[in-house]
Amino acid sequence: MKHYSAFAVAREALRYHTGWERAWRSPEPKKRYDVVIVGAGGHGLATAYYLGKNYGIQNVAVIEKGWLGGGNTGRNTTIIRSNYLQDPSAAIYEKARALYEDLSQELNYNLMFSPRGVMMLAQTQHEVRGYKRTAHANALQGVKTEWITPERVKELVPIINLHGPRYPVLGALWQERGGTARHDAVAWGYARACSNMGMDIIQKCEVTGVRRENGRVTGVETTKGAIECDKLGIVVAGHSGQLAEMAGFRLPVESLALQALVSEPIKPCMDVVVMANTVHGYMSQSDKGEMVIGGGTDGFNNYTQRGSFHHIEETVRALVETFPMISRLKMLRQWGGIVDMTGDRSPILSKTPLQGCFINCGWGTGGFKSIPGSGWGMAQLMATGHSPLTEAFSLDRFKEGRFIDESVAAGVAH
Amino acid sequence: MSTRLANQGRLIDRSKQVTFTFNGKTMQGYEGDTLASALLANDQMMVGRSFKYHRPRGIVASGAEEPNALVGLGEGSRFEPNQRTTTTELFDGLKAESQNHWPSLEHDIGVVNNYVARFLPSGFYYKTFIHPKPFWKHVYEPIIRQSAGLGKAPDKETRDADTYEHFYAFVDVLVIGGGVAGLQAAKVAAKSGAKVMLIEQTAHWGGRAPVDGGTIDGEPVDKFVEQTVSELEAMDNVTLRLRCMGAGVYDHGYALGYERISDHTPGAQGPRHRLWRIRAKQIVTATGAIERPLSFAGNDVPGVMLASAMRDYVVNWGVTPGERVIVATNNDDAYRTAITLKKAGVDVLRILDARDSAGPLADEARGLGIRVDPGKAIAKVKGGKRVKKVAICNQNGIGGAREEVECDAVAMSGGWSPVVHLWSHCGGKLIWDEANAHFRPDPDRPPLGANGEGFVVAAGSANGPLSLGDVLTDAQAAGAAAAKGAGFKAKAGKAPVGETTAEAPMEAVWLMPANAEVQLRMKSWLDFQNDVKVSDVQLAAREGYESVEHTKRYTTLGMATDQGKLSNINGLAILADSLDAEIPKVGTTTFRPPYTPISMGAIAGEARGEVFQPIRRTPMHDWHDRSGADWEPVGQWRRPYAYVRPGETVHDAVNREVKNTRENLGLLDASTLGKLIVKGPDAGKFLDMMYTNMMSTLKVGKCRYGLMCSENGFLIDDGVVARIDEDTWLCHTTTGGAERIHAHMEEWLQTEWWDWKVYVANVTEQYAQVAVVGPNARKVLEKLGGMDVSREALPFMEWRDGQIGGFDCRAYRISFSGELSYEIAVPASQGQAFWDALMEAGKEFGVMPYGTECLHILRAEKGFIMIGDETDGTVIPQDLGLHWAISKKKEDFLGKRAQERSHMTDPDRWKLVGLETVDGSVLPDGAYAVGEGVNANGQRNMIGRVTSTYYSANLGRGIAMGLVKHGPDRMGEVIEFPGTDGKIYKAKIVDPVFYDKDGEKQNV
Amino acid sequence: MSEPISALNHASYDGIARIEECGLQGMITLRGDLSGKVVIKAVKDATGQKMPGQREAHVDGETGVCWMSPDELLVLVPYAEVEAKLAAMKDALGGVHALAVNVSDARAVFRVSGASAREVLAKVAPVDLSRDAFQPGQIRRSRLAQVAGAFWMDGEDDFRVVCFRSAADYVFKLLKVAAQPGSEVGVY
Amino acid sequence: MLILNCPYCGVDAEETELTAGGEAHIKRHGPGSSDDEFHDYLFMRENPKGVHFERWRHSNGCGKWFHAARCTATLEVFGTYSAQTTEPPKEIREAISAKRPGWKWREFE
Repeated sequence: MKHYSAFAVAREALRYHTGWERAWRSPEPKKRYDVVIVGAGGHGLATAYYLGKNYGIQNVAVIEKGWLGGGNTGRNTTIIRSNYLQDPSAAIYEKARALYEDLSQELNYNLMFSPRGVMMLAQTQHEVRGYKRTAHANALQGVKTEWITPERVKELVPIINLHGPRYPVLGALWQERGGTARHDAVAWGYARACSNMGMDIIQKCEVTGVRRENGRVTGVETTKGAIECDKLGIVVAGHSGQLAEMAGFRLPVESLALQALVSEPIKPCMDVVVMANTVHGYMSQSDKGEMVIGGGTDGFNNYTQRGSFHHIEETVRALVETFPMISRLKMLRQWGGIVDMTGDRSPILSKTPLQGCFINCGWGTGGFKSIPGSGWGMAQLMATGHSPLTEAFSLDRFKEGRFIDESVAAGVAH
Repeated sequence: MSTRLANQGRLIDRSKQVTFTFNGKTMQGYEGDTLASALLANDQMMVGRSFKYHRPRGIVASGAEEPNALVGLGEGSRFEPNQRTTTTELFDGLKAESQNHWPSLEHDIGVVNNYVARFLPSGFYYKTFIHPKPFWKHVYEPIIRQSAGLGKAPDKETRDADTYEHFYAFVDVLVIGGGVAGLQAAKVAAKSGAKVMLIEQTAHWGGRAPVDGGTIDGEPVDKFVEQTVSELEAMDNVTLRLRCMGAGVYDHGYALGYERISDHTPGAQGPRHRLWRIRAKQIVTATGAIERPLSFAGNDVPGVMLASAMRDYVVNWGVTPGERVIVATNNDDAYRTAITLKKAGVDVLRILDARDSAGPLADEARGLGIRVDPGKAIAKVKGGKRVKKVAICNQNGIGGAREEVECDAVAMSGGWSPVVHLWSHCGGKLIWDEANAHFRPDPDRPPLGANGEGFVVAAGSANGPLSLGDVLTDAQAAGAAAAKGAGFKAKAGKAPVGETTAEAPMEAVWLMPANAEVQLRMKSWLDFQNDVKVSDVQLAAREGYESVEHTKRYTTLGMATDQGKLSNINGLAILADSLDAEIPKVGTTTFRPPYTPISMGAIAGEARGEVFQPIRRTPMHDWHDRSGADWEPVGQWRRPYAYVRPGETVHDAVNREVKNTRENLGLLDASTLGKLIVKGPDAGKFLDMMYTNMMSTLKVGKCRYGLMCSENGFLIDDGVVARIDEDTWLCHTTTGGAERIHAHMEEWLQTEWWDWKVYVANVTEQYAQVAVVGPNARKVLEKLGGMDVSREALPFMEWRDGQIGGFDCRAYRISFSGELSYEIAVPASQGQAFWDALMEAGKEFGVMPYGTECLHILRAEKGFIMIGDETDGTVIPQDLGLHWAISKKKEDFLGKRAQERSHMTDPDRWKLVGLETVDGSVLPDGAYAVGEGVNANGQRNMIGRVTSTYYSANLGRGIAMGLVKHGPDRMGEVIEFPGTDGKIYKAKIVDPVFYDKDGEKQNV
Repeated sequence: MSEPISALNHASYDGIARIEECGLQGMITLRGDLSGKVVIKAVKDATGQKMPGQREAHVDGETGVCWMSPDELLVLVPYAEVEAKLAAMKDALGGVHALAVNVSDARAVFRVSGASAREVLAKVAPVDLSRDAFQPGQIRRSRLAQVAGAFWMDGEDDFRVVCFRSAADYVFKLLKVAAQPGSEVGVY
Repeated sequence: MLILNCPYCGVDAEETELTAGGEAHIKRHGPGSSDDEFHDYLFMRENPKGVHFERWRHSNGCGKWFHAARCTATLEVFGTYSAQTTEPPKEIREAISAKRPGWKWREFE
C-alpha cells in the first residue's frame, strides 16, 4: 500500500497523478473465511479492522449490498462526543472518541477529526440539573466535560442568541474534545486499512440467506454465491431486522427515518458543535462552510430514506431562534437515513441465539460517533466471546428490565 | 467586452433605468433585468472566485443552474450571502458584492491555490495534513475553513428584518413550471374541471420557448403564451403563481412551493417569502431542460457561457456577452445562438461542431456568413480574467495541431438534460436516452402515492422531448394524464402544433477533444463552483472510488450550491468512461430537495420571536409578571420561579418565600396542575389499572395521593385523586402532565379496554387553582368567609364544594408542603379576582406569593418526591420507598408485571434516602457517590446520586435526597460525593423527612 | 362573585382580516352515545338544535352544538346560562352513561372575519379552506400552527376559532402575524 | 408527509395532525405472563420492509386512535380501520392481497 503524505502527493503530481493505486481492492469472494461481516459501513469495517489488528484474525470478508460507507456512515451529521450519562454508554463512546484522536495517523488517512468542542445547551431548570448530573457522572467515568456559564457559551458561539423570548440559555455541558470528523473518510480509511491487511471487501453483494447447522452459523448465501464462515457479524443498521430473520431470530428494533440538512457554505462563523435539546435542533459548521443540521426521527416505520418535511421545519425554526443570523442563509440539501431504534434507544452489541453469529445494531442516532469504539468492542466480543465494552448492551437486557436509557439526562441521543 | 445592445431585450423596459452597485461601483440597468444581465451590460465579466482554486469566474448560465455568479446581496439586517445573480431581479438601490476572495475580486491571495492546483487534486486532503496530529485542528483546518466557505457570514447579531409565512393549499393537479409545456398541461388539466395550480420560478411565463423561436399554431410563441395565460387566468379552478419555485416533492402528493414575494421589492409590506405546502393528487413536472457545458480546457474562463444562456441574454435582456464569439457544439441547437448573435450584430467567428455534419440550421448560419467547422473542437480557451483566444483542434485527437483565434466570448453546448429533480425527489426512476444522451423520467416507474399509483407526470422537455412540437404534444398528454390520475375526465383534444427548424441528431461529446491529453483534462472543468475537473473524476475511478456516490463524495462533484445541475451528467459520463462501463449502469446520485436552495426563514415560517413556540398562561400570568416573577419554563407553561423584590437576588427571594410560607402565609398559582374528570360505571376499575394504588375504594368527598407507572414499570406521574361522586373521579396530574396523561388514559380506553364504560375529559384550564399555604391559611379563608374550612368540616385529604369570599369554588385540603394547606379551584375567568381577594385579605396575615423553587424546597424538607427530580424514567416506586402506595390487593395495574422482572427486584437497586452534608453545605446538583475501585471499563464505581438538593432557610443548612445502593439500610453512614469543582462532599445518610417528621403541621 | 373575564378580554386586531377575542362563551363538553335518544333530547333541550352529523356544527350565535368526535359534542350556550343548562342536561342524562362538564372557562374563542379570513386560517391550519371544501355548517378540529384548535364558519368570510384558554395569547399573536398587512395570498 | 384517513371523523388528516403509535394488534401480557411473553409484548416488534399494521392517533383532531395498514417500503396505504379490533379486518386484508399478493404479517396473510 502506498503511504499517503504531502510528499507522495507532490511526487504523484509530477506524473499527473497517474500513479495512484486503488485505496482498496475489489475482489471476488473466496469460498471460505474465518469471519464474515455483513455490512461495510463504519461499524462493520471497524469491526473487521480491529479483528485483524487486535486479534490477528485477517481471513475476513466484509460484504456490502451497495457501496461501502453508503448507509448511515455517509448520511449523518458527523458529530463525535462521549458526554453520555450511563456508564456503559460513556465507556463505549469515550473509547470511540479516544480512538478517533489518533485514527488519522493510525490509518494513514486523514479523517479530519476535529476536536472543536461539543456544547449541549441547557434551557430549562430541568436541563440544568440533568447536565450537571451528566458532568458529575462524566468526571467519574473518565470523560472530560464541564458545566459552563451563559457568558462562556456566548464566547464560544458568538452567533448564539442567549436571550430568546422563549427559552433563555442557562448554561451548557461542554466537552472540549468532542467534535466532528469527515464521515466518508472514516469508512474509506478503515476500508483501505482492512484491504491492506488482506481482508476482502465485497461490494454490490447482497446476503440472501444465513446458513446454519445444529444451531451454529456456517456461512451466508449471497448474490455472488455461498460463502462459508466460522463466525458471522451482522452490522447492517436499518436492515438488521431482515438479516436477523434470515438468521432465525428476532430483534427488538424498529427502523425509522432520520433526517439532516445542510445550508449553503459561508465563511467560518461557528467553531463548535451546538446541541439545543429543549427546542430540538443541533448545528455545526463543516470545513466547507456549510451549516450541518440534524433533524428528528419520524414516529413510524420507514425504509424509504425520506423523512417528513415537518421535522425539517421544526428543527430549522428552533435553530433560527437560537442562531438568528441563519435566517437568511438557505437550505441547500436535505436527506434521510434509516436508523434502527431499540426499546431503550441504546444499541445492541451481542451474541445471538444462533451460535457464532453476532449482532451490532440499534445505534439509532448515535452510530457515527461510536464507530471505533463499537468496532473495538465488537471485535473483542467476536474474537474472545466477551467484552466489557459491549457487555451491558446484550440482547437479553430487555427481558431483565436492565435498560440503558440516555434520555433521562434531558439530552436526546444524537 | 460584454455590452448592452441597441435592440432586443423582450423582458426589459428601457424607459425605466435602475441604479445598483457591485463591489461599491455604481452601475445602471433596466427594469426587467436580472442582476446577471445588468452586470453583463456593464461589462462585468468576472463576478466571483471558485471554491477551491479561487479561479476567476464569470456568468455561465442564465437561470437556476448558475454555479459561478453568486454574490452577497443587500446589507445589514437584509444581507444575504450566495445569492444567484441569474435569478435575482434587479431593483433600484440593489447592493451586491462578489464572494470568496481577499482582499478583492481582482486581486485575491487565495488564487495561490490555482498556481499549485496540480498538487491539490481531488481528495488530496485525505492523504495529507496527517502529521503532526495537533496541526489538523490548530493549523491546517483553520486555513482550509477560511479559504473555503464561499459567501460572507451575516453579522453575528443580525436579526432578519423580514417575516415569512406558510400557506396550505390543496389541489387536484399541481403543475410545476410555467413554460409552454406547463401552460399547456395546466390548460388541459383545468379544462377537465380539476382544481389546478401552476407555479413558475421566474417572474415570467413562457420559459425559454419564446427565445428559441418557432411558431405555435402558426403564431409566434409569445402570443401563445399570452393567450394561454389569459385563458388560465379566466378560469375559477386555476391558481397561477409567478416567482414560486417547486422546491420539493414529498410522499403522498406533498409539494413545497417557494414563493419569493418581495425579494425584488425589499422592505415592502408583508412577508418576504411564503412557503406553500401543497397537497396535490397529481403533480406535473414541466421543469424544462438544462444545457450541458462541454468539457474542454479553460471552459471556466469568464466569457465561456452556455450557448442557450448567451441567446437568453441577447433576446431577453438585449445584452451580448461578447463582441467576437466562437460557438462550440455537438448539436444543432447552438446554431440558434450563433444566428441570434449574428442577427443582433455580433461577430460570430466560428461554429466548431464536433460532429461531421449538421442540419438545416447550419445552412442558415452559413447563409448569414458564419464559418462552420465540422469535426472541430476547442483545445483550450486562453485568458485569465476573461476570454482572450481559443485554440482549435480536431475533435478526434489529443488536442494537437492547434489554430488560435482571438475572441472575447465562447458559447458552448453539450446537449440538453431534462430537469428530473422533482420527478426524482420522491423515488421516480430514470432511463437513459441514447439518442439525446440524457437521463429522462421512466414513465413506468413514477413516484408512488398513498394509493400505490404514480402521482407525478413529467411534461415537455423535462420528460425528454426537445423540439417545440414534441414538447407541446407531450404536455398535452401529461395534462390529460394528470387530470385522469386525479379522477377527472380529460378530453384528449389535439395539441397545439409547434413548428421549428428540424434538427440533425446530436452526438455525445464528453470530452473535447475526445482523447485530450492529461494537461488539458486537468484544465477541463466539470463542476465550476467546486473546482472538479475531468482529471479528478478519472483519479477517483483509478483509486477505486467507483460508485457514483464515492466519486461524488471523493471529488465533491455536484456538491456545490448548484447541486450539480451542470456537472452531474458530464461527470457521470467521464466516470463511466474511466470504468469502461455504460452510463446507465453507473447510475446517478440521488436527487434531494430542494431544487434550488430555499431560505431558512421561509422554512421556519411565522414561528419566530413571540410565536416561536406557544407559551401557555394561567389566568394570573400577567399579575405574576407585574409582581417580579422570575420565570421558569415548565413544559409549555411558564411558572414563577420566585417573586423577586427590588434589591433582592433570586436566592434571597426564594429564602424569604420559604420562611414566610412556613411562618405566615404563602400563595402558589397551582393552575398548571392537570385536572382530568374520569366518569362512568367502570371508572373505578379503570383507575385501579391506571394507578398503583386502589382508587375504586376511595370514598366520595375524599382525596388520595396516587402513583402512575408505565407498562414498563417506571413512574410517569403522580397527583391527588378526588372522588366527586359515585361514578366520577377527578385526577390531578403534574404540571405539563395533563395532555400526556389524558392521552395515556384515552389510549388504554380506546385500544385495550374499549368495552369499559368510562369517559375522560380534560378540565385543567376550566379552573384557576390557588394553593393557600401556611399557619395562617385557614385564617385568611375564614376572613373571606363562606365555606366552613375548619379541621372538622374539611379534614385533611378531603374536599368540598362551596363558596369562599363569594367565589364558587372547590376546596381541597391537601398539602405538598407539610403545612396547613388548601388548594382552591375557582372558574378560570375569576382566577385573578380570587387571587386579588386572597392577597388583600391576607395582608394582615403576612401573605406572600411563592414560586416553584420555594415549592420544591418545602416539599424536599418534607421528603416528598417530585416527578422529574426523584424520577427520571428509570425509577420505580419501590426505589422511592413508596410501597405504601402500591396496592398488594390488586391483581393487575399498569407496570405491575414489569416490576416483577429480575432487575426490578434486584436488592442492589439504588433506594431513596435523605442526605445531610457533614458541614451543612449544599450538595451539588446531580452529584454521584463513589464506592471502592473501578469497573471493567476503568470507570469509578458509583453507589448513588443526588436527586434533589437545596438550601433550606428554615433549617439553615443544605438538605438533599438521593438514591443510594442499600441506602435505607445504611442510615447514619457518611458517603462521599466528588464535585466537579474538585471538592469531595461528605454527606450522612438520613431519613428523607427533614422537617416536622410527625406531620403535625399539615393536620391542624 | 366578581365579573368573569375571558382570556384576552375582547382584544382585537385589524389586518387583512379582523381578529377579535369574543369574550366568554358558555361551553359544555358532552360525551355519550350520540345516537341515543336521551342524549339527542338533552342536546335539543339545551340548544334547540338537532344532533349534528359527522363534522357538522349547528350554531346560531351563542347557542349551538358541534360534532367533536363520534362520542363527543361541544354544546354552546350563553355564558350566563351555562350552569343552569348543565344542571338540566345532567338531570336529563341521569340514567345513561354520559359525561357533561362545563368547559366555558377552559377555552378562548376568536372571530376571524373579512375577505381574507380563509387565507389567514389557511396559513396556520393544514386544512383545505377553499370554498368548495369548507363552508358554514362544518366544524374542523385541527391544529393552529403549534396548538390544537377547532373552527367553524358563522357565515362566508366569518370564522369562529376555539382554542385552550392558556394558548389564547399565542393564538392571538399567531393570527395577528397571519393577518399582517400586505400578506394577502389572493387565492380564496 | 403521510395522509391517513381517520375512520372516526372522516378527515384525510396529514401527518402533523396525527401521532404515530407503533405496531397494532399487540396482545397485552400482564401479571402471570412468562418473562418471554412479557418481553415480546413490550419490545419485540415486527419491523417489516413491506406490509405493516400500525396504530395512529388523530391527536390534533378528533382524538381517536385508529389502525392503518401501510407499506413501509413505499408508504402506500392500504386502508385505515377501527382501533377496536384485535386483528386486521377482512376487507383490509383483501385490499392488501390485491396489491401485494402473497403478503404475510405475523400470522396473517
